Amino acid sequence: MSKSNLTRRGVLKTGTLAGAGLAVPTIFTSRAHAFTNEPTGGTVTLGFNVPQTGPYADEGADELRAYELAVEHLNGGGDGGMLNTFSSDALEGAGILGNKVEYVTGDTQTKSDAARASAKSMIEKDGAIMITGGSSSGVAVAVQALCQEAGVIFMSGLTHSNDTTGKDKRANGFRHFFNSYMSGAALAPVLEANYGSDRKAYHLTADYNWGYTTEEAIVSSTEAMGWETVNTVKTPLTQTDFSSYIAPVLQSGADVLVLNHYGGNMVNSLTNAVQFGLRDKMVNGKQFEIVVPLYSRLMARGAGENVKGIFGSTNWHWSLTDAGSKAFVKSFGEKYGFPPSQAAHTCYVQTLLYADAVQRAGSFEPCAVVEALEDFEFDGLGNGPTLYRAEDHQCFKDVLVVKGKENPQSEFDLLEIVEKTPVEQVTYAPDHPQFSGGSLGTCNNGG
Amino acid sequence: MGILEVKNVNKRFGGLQALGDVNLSVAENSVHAIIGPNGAGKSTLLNCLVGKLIPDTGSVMFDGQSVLGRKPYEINQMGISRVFQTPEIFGDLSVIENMMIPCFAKRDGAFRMHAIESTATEQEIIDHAEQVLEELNMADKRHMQAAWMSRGDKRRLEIGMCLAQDPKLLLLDEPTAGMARADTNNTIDLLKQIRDEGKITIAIIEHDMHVVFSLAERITVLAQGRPLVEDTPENIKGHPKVREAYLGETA
Amino acid sequence: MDAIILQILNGLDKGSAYALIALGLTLIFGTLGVVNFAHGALFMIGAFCAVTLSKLLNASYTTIDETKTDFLGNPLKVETPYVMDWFGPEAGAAIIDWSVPLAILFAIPIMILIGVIMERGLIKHFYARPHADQILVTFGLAIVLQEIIKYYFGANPIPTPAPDAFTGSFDFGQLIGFEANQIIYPYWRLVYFAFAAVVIGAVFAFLQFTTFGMVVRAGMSDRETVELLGININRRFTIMFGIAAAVAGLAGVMYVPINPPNYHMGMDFLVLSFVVVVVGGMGSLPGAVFAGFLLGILESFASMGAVIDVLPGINQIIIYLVAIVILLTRPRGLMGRKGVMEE
Amino acid sequence: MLGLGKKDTLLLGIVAVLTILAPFIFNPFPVNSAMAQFNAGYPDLLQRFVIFGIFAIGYNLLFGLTGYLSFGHAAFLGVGSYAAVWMFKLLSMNVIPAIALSVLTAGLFAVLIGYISLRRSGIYFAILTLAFAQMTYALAYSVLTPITGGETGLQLALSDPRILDGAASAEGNLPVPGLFGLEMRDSVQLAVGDWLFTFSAGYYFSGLVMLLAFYLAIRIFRSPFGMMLRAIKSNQQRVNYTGLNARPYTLAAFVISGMYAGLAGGLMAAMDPLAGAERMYWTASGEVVLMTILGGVGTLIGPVLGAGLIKYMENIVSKINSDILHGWFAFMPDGLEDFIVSIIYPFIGKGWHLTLGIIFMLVVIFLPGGLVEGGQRIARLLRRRKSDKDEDAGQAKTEAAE
Repeated sequence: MSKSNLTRRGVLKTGTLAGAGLAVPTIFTSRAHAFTNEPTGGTVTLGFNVPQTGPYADEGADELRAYELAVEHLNGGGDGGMLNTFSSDALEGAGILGNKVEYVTGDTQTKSDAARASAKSMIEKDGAIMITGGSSSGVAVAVQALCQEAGVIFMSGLTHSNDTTGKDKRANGFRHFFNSYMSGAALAPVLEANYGSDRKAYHLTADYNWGYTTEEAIVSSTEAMGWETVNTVKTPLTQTDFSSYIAPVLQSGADVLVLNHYGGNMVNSLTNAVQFGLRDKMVNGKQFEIVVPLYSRLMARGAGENVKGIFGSTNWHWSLTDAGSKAFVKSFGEKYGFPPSQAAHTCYVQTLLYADAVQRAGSFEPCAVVEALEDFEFDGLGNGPTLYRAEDHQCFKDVLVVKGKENPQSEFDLLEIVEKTPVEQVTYAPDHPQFSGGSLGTCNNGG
Repeated sequence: MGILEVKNVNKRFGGLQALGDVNLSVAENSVHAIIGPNGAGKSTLLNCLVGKLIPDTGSVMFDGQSVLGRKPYEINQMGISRVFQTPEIFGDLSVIENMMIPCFAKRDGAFRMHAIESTATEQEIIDHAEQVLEELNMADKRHMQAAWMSRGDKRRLEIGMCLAQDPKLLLLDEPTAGMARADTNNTIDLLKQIRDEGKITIAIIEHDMHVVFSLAERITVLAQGRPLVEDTPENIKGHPKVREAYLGETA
Repeated sequence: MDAIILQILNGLDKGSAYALIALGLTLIFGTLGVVNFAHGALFMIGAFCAVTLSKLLNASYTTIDETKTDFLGNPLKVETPYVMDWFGPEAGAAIIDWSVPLAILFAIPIMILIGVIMERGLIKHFYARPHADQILVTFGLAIVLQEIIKYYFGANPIPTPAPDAFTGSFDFGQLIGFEANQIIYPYWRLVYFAFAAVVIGAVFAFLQFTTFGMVVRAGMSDRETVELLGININRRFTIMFGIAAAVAGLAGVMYVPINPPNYHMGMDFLVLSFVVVVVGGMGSLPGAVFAGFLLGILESFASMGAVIDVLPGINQIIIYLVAIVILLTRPRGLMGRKGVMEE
Repeated sequence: MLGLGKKDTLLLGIVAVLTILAPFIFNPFPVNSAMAQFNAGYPDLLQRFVIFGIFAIGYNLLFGLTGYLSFGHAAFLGVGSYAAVWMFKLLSMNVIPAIALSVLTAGLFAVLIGYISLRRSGIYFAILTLAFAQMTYALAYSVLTPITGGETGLQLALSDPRILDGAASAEGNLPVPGLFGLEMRDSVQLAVGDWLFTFSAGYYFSGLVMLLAFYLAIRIFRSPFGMMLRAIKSNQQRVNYTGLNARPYTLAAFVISGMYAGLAGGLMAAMDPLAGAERMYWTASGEVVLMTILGGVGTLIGPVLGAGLIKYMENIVSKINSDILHGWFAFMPDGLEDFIVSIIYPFIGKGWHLTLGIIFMLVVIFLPGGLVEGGQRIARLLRRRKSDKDEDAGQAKTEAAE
């Protein structure tokens, strides 16, 4: 009995060896490819790199939902969402260039190292041709640089720092989300209209790159309309209790507090500021006000009632009533039961934009895609007419100024749109000082 | 002039005079015992000798040099080895390794960065360690982990580790405390053997009179931090002051 | 002057959170000799007790309001909490409003239970193991606990406000003769400070004046003797672990209105509270409390604009700097006993 | 051989063979099979295995030998990375000077921190190292942004001077770290049937460095110096009273281990020229403790195994999403499939931290010697079974002879 068993195993072994011999090992260097991860076999793989652990995990989960929805729509499933409202009609719901869209996911942990490791594994192991996602500028800049080196396209997710399309811009990277400069430019007129041009502002700023660029943008645009900046104080990223930073605000004689914070920092500093009763105070004969330059609905939820009446800016909001937004909210809401966040929106749109560019270019080759995206004008994706500027790969579109809603009807109904600042007001020259340094370089096909 | 000279040493802990004007002279190659009831200051004195405590006043000279202000390892390098009340050995290491470490310390001094050489090629060290183990009749245990040995064997090993350094002075702090009778006798035999070779000075602090009287050549009695008497064992035995100090305490 | 008073106030407040956590840590270390890295997780679980109670009180049934629509254009679903039905809208709303203080009652038994289970189920087996093993196993436990909380509550912070009566702030400066708006202070933070003082006082009184406490204190200094006296010190130590867990939990419950809780708040506090314990001196209860307040106040001062201008980044590192200086000049911390944790 | 004993030579040989064959060993599944998800033989992860292996080997030289629990070792890794990237920016894209500088910088940094921290032991030492590392992290993330790049990390730019490599340019692509013309990202692929294997220059370079580091660690373990360190761990009192000054020994161990961390950091930058502050955060220091303990503290090979396990979980297990799970269990009836997926799902993908925490606790509770102890137990079990069998076989033979 045991003998026959042995024999059979022996046969199997020889069989494998012979098979390997027949297959003739094909040795080639990776340079033999026309470009990195050229799709073969009728499918194309996209890499969705979002925070799944760590403090931004919920935002990452929402991004992932949007990506799954986008893939469904690209492959012709569901109701098609924004494909029906998109001004370009290159996409037909039959995948990309006839290739079925598949995807892999990874965890950035909101750490540049982990994000790069995850992106690399998608590129090297899973053959992803495009990487997208992320929930912070540190990660976006790090992964964008990686994609440039590897020769794949990077369509950034939520990243608001000027640097992403400023000093750290890359030819293979594209940003649909708006940035600190735009927030400042959009907010300033609304703040002037509501709070007047004679105000004294006190800034609390998260002590890292994004905080610096946001502070700079808000300070310069508010000072341009006549506000005075009383003080700017940096707060550590790991700070949880902001009381010792907020308490001195009133002593300084300021009548506006600007919180250049995001995520958990924003939730805590805003909660603390309201706790200290700043908004009930009258200073210099005026009502004391708080401003949060970058709003995120997911995070605003964490601050609860404290957001009421507070101005900020956002890239997109589900209550927009244009056809594109309505179509997206409908398909997202029907699939998941609640409205999408701005992070979900930008991720969905980025995926569509990439697919469309490939379709129009007729090739997955990164340089061809870059060419198709540069100076591409489109509409119907929720932000009105939009331009992907060639000089810095930044999208230019209207910016929403929002306010915490006084009487929310549901747990999602936290913000109301105050103003749609037109694109002309937030456009800047590519060599604007806040974006200086760095260069795109040339697109990289890898290979 | 003895090899160890303690002069007018005082040590106070807060309100407690732990040592008061202690004078002690230990002759070279003799066995000198320090006895006294609990709280007499024996351990404090010992700690002053090895650098763990610094006396408030007075001097401690060893081999013509002051030990005061020196760290324990420096004092050891001067030639004083110490045996603890509970055996202090390297429990995680094997017996032979335990023995090699003092050999290295003897040869290489307090620190030497020999990080690339293999211990396996340090033949002279190994030979020396093996030889000491032979003398202790422990050669068969050389690869045993030291922590797993009996208490008596640990004590033997610890004394052996001190001997491996060829110290000039061996300090023993109650070497048989808490030991079974058989182990105590083994230890006494070992110490007698060392004494009879006559190459090392031994200072011993002890509670157990049996041990003291079978080993010591001179005895100092401490009471309440002060030296009471110093004499030969025979004279100490019948000394009235000693009886008084030990009343109800004699082992 | 007013700026300094203000920062002392802030420091007291921050310090009371540090002191409460450090007190529990020290109780566990002093009685059981265990270094508990999961202590931050206990603080976090306490906070989520408050969240859970608030969610329970808000448990609702759904009715459909045909007159309004939701974001998809469907009729709006209106949720009404059951308590509003049971106690009437006003009393119901008041109960929900007071959910955080109510959570104290809810959290005490839960935290004691968790503490006892932890001690009997896990820590007990680590008394004889090296401190490094204790640190590591409790560190692993902390990761597991926080991931479980994240699985059920998500990663985002969850707003859990204080009762309406305690929102807002009062002008402390005017009270002591300064101009208006110079020194303002939120009511809830005063409540937190008072609460911390009561809890700390209660723990000390308990240890000082009860026989139970006396035995435990005796056990802290000499475990063997107490055991020789035939007292079952183990059972008492288990209870002490439960109490320490409850202290950490209560610190967490009352903390939620100050900052909305999230799953990693325990880890945020953990490193800090260890620094506090070490600065105070391992195993010293008064040391832990004192160091908690000291570091809280120093941290507040370091965040003053005038200080940062002179020493940029000092607010980032002050706590660690203090820890280093104290450990180098006073090796056993401010009030530590000799020889603790040095093997 | 090589100045090693027989057993150590064998161990080194096995590790060397495994390192060389790793691209095969970690890619056991054909590219298009469902199991391809578990393949780990791609360059980036293989590089991480060996780099974190070096980090953990070095950490073990301190913690495993002397018993000093440092909670701030990631700082040296971070400092090493920064040094390497600065070298790329200023001098040359050659990895040799970059790595040399990272080892040196980390070493100097370790002398400073070690000299102060080693004045205390036990948990006080742990807190001191933690405090230093946290300070380094906090400053690197914020006020030192001009040197460290802050949040976005220190990166190469087209306009960097790179004195040895020639003039900077504003156009084109960033240069790639290399070794005298061999680019670290170069790779060769081998397709055998459905299998695809990638051999990357960067991996083999790091692998070689790891083997050297491993070899050096064996030598240190077996040296008188290593013996002194173990003696310090076992009984510091006895060390002092044996005429040995423990301080320089522990400081030397601390610095060597810091240099290993710097080497790992430099290699990380060489494989991927970016250095971020968060690789110095205290949880990163905690991670290397986890690696060492998981693998087996104080053993030679343990830390490498632990590093491999954690990096595997971080990169492979975390990528399994619910879609993939549903794909695996698609053959089951719908209800059962959903049920199974809902049970497994919390532990994989985004739940990988939970699994890691549980594994870690189980190891600390039941296997204080880590995976190495686990392996030894299994080996002992097998040996016992085998010897039983041999006995049986012997008996059978005797019977046959009769």
